[in-house]
Amino acid sequence: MASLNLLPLAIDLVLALTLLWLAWRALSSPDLFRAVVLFIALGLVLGLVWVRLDAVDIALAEIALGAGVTGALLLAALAKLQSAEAETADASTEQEGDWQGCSQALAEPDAKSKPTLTASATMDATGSAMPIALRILLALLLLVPLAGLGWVVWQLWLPAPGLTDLVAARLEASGVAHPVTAVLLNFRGYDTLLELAVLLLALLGVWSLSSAPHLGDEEQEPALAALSRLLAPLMILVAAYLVWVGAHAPGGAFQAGSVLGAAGVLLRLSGWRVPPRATGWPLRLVLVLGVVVFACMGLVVMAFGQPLLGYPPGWAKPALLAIELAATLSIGAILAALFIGGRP
Amino acid sequence: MTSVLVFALAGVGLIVLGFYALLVQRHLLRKVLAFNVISSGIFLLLAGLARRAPGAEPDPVPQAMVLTGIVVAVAATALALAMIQALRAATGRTWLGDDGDEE
Amino acid sequence: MPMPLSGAEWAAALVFVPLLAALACFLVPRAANWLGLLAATLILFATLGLVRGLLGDGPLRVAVGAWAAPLGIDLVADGLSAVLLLMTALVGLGVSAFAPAYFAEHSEQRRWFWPLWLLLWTALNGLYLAADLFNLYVMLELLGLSAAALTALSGSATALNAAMRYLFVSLLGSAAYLLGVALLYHGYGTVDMVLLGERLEAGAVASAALLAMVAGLLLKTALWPFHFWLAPAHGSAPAPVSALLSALVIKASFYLLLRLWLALFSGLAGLLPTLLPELLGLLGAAAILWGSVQALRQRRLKLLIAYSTVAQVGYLFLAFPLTGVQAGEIAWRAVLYLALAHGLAKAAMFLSAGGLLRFAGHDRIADLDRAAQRLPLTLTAFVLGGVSIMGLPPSGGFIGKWLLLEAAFTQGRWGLALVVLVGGILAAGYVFKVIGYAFTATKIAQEGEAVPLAMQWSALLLAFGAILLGFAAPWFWPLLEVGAPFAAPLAEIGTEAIAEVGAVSEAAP
Amino acid sequence: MTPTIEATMPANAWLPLLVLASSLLPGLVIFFLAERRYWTRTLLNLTGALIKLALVSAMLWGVFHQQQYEANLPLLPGLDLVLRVRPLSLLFLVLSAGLWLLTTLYAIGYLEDSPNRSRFFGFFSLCVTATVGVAMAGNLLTFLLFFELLTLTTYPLVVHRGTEEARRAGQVYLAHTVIAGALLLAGTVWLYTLVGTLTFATRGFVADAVDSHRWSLVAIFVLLIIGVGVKAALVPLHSWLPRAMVAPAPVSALLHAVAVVKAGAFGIVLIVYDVFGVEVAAELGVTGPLALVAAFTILYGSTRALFQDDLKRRLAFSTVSQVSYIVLGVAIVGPLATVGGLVHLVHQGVMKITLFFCAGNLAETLGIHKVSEMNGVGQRMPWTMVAFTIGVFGMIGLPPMAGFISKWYLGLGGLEAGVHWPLFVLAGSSLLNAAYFLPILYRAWFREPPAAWPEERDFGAQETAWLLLLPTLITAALSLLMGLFASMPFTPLEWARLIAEREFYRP
Amino acid sequence: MLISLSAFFLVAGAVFFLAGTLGLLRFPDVYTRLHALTKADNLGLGLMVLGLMLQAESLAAAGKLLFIWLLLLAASATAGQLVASWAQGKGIAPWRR
Repeated sequence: MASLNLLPLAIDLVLALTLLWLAWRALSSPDLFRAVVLFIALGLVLGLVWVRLDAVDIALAEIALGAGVTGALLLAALAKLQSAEAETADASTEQEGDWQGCSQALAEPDAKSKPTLTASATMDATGSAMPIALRILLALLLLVPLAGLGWVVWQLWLPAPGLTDLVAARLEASGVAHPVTAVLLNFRGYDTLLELAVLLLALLGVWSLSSAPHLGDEEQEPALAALSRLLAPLMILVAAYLVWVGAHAPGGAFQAGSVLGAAGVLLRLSGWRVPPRATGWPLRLVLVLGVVVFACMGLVVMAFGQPLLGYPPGWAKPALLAIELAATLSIGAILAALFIGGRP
Repeated sequence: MTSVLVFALAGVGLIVLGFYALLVQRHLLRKVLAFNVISSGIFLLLAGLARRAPGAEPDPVPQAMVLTGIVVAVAATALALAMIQALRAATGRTWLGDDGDEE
Repeated sequence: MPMPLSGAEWAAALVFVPLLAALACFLVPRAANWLGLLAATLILFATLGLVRGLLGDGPLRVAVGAWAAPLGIDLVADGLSAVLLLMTALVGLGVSAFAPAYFAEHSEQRRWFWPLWLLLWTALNGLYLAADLFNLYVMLELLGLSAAALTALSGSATALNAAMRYLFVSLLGSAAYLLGVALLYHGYGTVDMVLLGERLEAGAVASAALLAMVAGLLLKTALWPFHFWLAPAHGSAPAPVSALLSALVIKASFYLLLRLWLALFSGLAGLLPTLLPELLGLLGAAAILWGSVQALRQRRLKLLIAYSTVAQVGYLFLAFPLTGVQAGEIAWRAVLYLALAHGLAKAAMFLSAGGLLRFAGHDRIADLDRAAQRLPLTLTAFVLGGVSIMGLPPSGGFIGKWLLLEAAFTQGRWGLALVVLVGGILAAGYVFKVIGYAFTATKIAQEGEAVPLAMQWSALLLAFGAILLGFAAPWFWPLLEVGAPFAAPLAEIGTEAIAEVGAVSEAAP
Repeated sequence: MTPTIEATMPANAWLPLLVLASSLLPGLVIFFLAERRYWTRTLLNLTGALIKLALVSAMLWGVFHQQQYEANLPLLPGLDLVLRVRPLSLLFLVLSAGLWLLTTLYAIGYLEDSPNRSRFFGFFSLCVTATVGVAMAGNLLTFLLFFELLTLTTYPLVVHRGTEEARRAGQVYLAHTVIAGALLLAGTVWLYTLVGTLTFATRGFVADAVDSHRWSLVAIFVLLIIGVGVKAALVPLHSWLPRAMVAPAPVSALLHAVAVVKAGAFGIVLIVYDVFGVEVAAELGVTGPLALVAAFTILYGSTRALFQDDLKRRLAFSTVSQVSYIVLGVAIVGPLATVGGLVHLVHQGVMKITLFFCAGNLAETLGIHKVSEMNGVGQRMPWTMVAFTIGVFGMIGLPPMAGFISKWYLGLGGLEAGVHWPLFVLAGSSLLNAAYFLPILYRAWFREPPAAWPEERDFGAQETAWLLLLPTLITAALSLLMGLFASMPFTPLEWARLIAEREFYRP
Repeated sequence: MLISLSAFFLVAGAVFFLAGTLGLLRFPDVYTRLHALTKADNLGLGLMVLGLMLQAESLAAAGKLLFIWLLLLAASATAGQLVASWAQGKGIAPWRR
């Protein structure tokens, strides 16, 4: 039996070490493109870790949002920085026959003066502003919080009172059968409402930066167009499924929203545009719909003598469903808009 | 559940690693990566320890919090990336400059 | 007159009015000015309603949703929150009145200013009402992101650089705070402040959480030596944004620190909770001296005001070592009053700097060129704000300084008293440095651009507010007493309320 | 604790408030007046000044008949803003109200056609508001409040000219007064934490703490005296005063005779008599050193005045010297010295303002700023120089001028208290006064006038504008009359006696 | 029986993945690397899906697995095509010995 218990532990150890190794590589790689790819890999491994921790909701979110959306955002940002770089660098850089070569130029901020540089020189320019001695000192200093936090975690080892039982006891009244969704939308719905606001805020922030460039209009790839025609409806279907399944199993508005956002991005990449008529208030309406519906639901119940965001038992289920649908739509639109960047 | 401890400790490692990189790295994109690594470490700590009670269901409350946290981190990342691009467009730099007058 | 709405409803309005107004401003940019002003007025109204309720019925504690803590999220309001809400409402209204005229020539900036600012307001109000540590985290993030986006609003290279740094600082601060929340949850099984206050015990978990949270919040509050990001950010943002950042945003993280300290950590035994106040006091003293000297050295008006904020943040932390047995309550009141006065005064100063900047096209102090003649209202606003910052009577700053000195002298903390006095003298130095140049003529006589009266008067009224605070102290004491935030831990104030809400939620299913 | 002004406020509470309002409100309104609204502004100024004078006179009558005037406004827990009119307050009040009226008249004439008059008169009114506030302060907190307000409102007057020199003078002025203000605040708060009250009381309110906190009280005394001593221009805290001469003449007149310097001296009176109580202060051993500082200031100021060619600077050092007579009178423990010090508060004000008015007339009419330019000016401007001569005789202390009365009582007071050295100080100072003033008179009356004055303005048949001459003559006449009729009721001397009798030495 | 068959498919899939990864690391240019990624990995994934389908609890679950594989085929084919055409657009010549 002992060996059987050790195997999962060994897997977990390997996973944990992989996490740390990937993180280290992602943060120290001299090549930015590689760093981003390693970071995405880190997100995927984290997804596995979440599965190992029985947190399937988080695993889904991690892969869809943490690795997927963040990764896509990072890559898009990199591409935009790169294209800006290519303009300034006079595009005369010798291209190596290597897919890493292209990212080298953007890893090198001083490309204007020094168009070609070896990886080690790149490291100096982009790496750290700190002298090595200071870095070592910092690393040594950081051993203190490392050890301290580790020790505290060790102290937390004994199970403490959580809220598992309380959630289970009130699950019935929450309107959904899946505990995480119940917490997210009902017990701590106030947080989720504000979290939606944060997401919208990020988009407002991005749009307020006037100089943020649009995603470039690349030439059409027929294969991509074909794939997106195939995938887009499917993704919408998947998103709907995720919303629906969220009521009793892992899934929900955020995961669904990110799938929807991905669909939007894909459509956009394959040449589809939001019709100009709809880029004004109709688009904005879609963007704010989630927060508006959520907030109004929360306020409307007050008129019926309920507390803020307190849904009467019978009404909880439809209310939450409406909120989730609106939220999914908004999240999808916001994520796609974030990826595309620039103002409509 | 020893593996919970392993992951929680890995989370601590990620936090410290990310913090180090946030201070040491100059390129803003790397700082964004570092911030995301820190967040992931905290999430591991927060939701990882929710699995402590052996055999029982994991505590859904920290899980929901982590979900919220992930969304917030995505939002922050998006804003940071857009700001990097704007800074790049305005100054040609992808790292933080001194605070002197640049106009 | 019977109360039209209950406390819970006022509290809900305080969060939802700015939130929905932000969305409305985003949806209909053309009406943003009016929507924003309407929202600002409504918020002030709601704040007054809440304050009235608090004075009548005592501290407020309501559950959001049908779920009381620990399962759900609770909102609380006591004297401490009420004072900060009131400050936010007043400054917010002032800035909202200033903004339309200021942004009249920058319609693109205006378009984003309103939704971002109203979201910032949502975060501020939500933060002052929150009793749930994780909810506070979400509020902090909402606050930090909107503040950073607002900082970058002008789009200048300096502003973008400062905003970028501010964003990272803010994110790192929230992350550290969240780490503390994670540790506390797993140590004690709840994120509700009241319950945590009851359960918390001295030990490794509490100490680590305390350290992480304090470090994160100090970073956000820009206490020396974490002040490095503040001056460029506050100095390069558009004037109304600078006013918001300096007057309000800094206070939010300070409030949270104070609240955590009062509700959770101050009662703990052990070395760390004993040493920390002394350390904070020391850093505060350093901030006062350093910030003031830096302010004196600045050549540009907005940077001068920004460094003055660095110094004024220091005052807020001087109270921590003064809250021993004797006169502890006085020190807290002093700090709260200082925070309140600083909010109004600093907003007035930044807004008047915005007026001078509009008029002259620059903010070089030595070239102000007879601003005293040409913009008397704006300069008066600056001076009156400065009077409060210096702590001269009669002003809110004076009352705060007096109480702080009283606490320091009562406890024989001569060093702290000296720092308070020296800080006041230095503040006079940098305020009058500006005023002196405003009376003299420069070599290049400038013909300035007209400054709309709305800009001048909103600054002036805020400054009057800071001065009038000097006479309003007796009105504030009863409000501060509500819930006795400084006397008893939060845990004791709401137990009845919890019992009630608990009963409700028992009955609900 | 109901934080409202008590509903049953007696009618007498309104008078102190009205006295404040009579200059505060016109001041605030004047700020918003356009430059060209000359008559509105003048009307407001004079109405305010006249109303104030009337109110003060009414209270003078009332206090003489043992009426109480008091207004309260809660400011801090346990600490109110208190305006209380006592005989001592009235001494200063009458001085301020009377001289404000005259200075306003003078300033209207002096600043004719110069820019920023609305700003000037606005701050001028606020400045007087602060001064009467200082006069009516019922506790140390109120005193502190108005004292600091005085700093704030005089600063714009000092830098009014808007030149670089004015800016620097303003900086020096502020550096002194702000640091002093901080010390005053420190002393006040410290005192409050020791004794738990700040309300001025006859014979002081710190007696209970003497045994337990002797050295703390000494330290507080030093803090408070330095705090107010800067404005009273005690050496070595005086250096702002000569520099502030860059301000327009009415401002100098106001600073020296009524507002700033006098508020400082008044503050010393309050601290010694009403905070510590003169017996307690003597017991603490702090009056002796204070007297020495005052004596040194008297001699130092006079000596420095000898070497000033600039007329206003010479007058400024004379002020440094003369104000310390008041301090000396306070620091010598005895009723007669008290009377001498207090009466000098008024006498010095009236005489010094005369001299400054004259200096202003000379500068405005003939462009004369230096003593060396005053040859034969008596022929060109006889009335002005008659006033100047009266003022100078008063300063030297010749009988029957007002200054003689002061010095007489001071000397008697010293003898009564059993100390003789004040006599020598007074004698020495009088000699020095003569030494720096009489040459001016000689030049003005007996030297030949130059062919052309530095910058002459033509006023037709008159020697100068009547608005400049009238106040000068009135104050000159007053300083003569106050000496001549010193023993009549309601003269400064009689009132000072009343104060000494009622407040300080009642067994 | 079903278990061991499933295990066989899984192991076989893993072997193909390993080969694909080796190819990615060792092949000399972008086209040959694409070759390793798309062909070997897709086959490896297919085998794994097959192995997992044998263990699936229901037909629906098995269908989902198959569906995932099909989607991935389409995606990797498109991605491969995109990368290759991008490389060609950059003028990167195929590797020759």
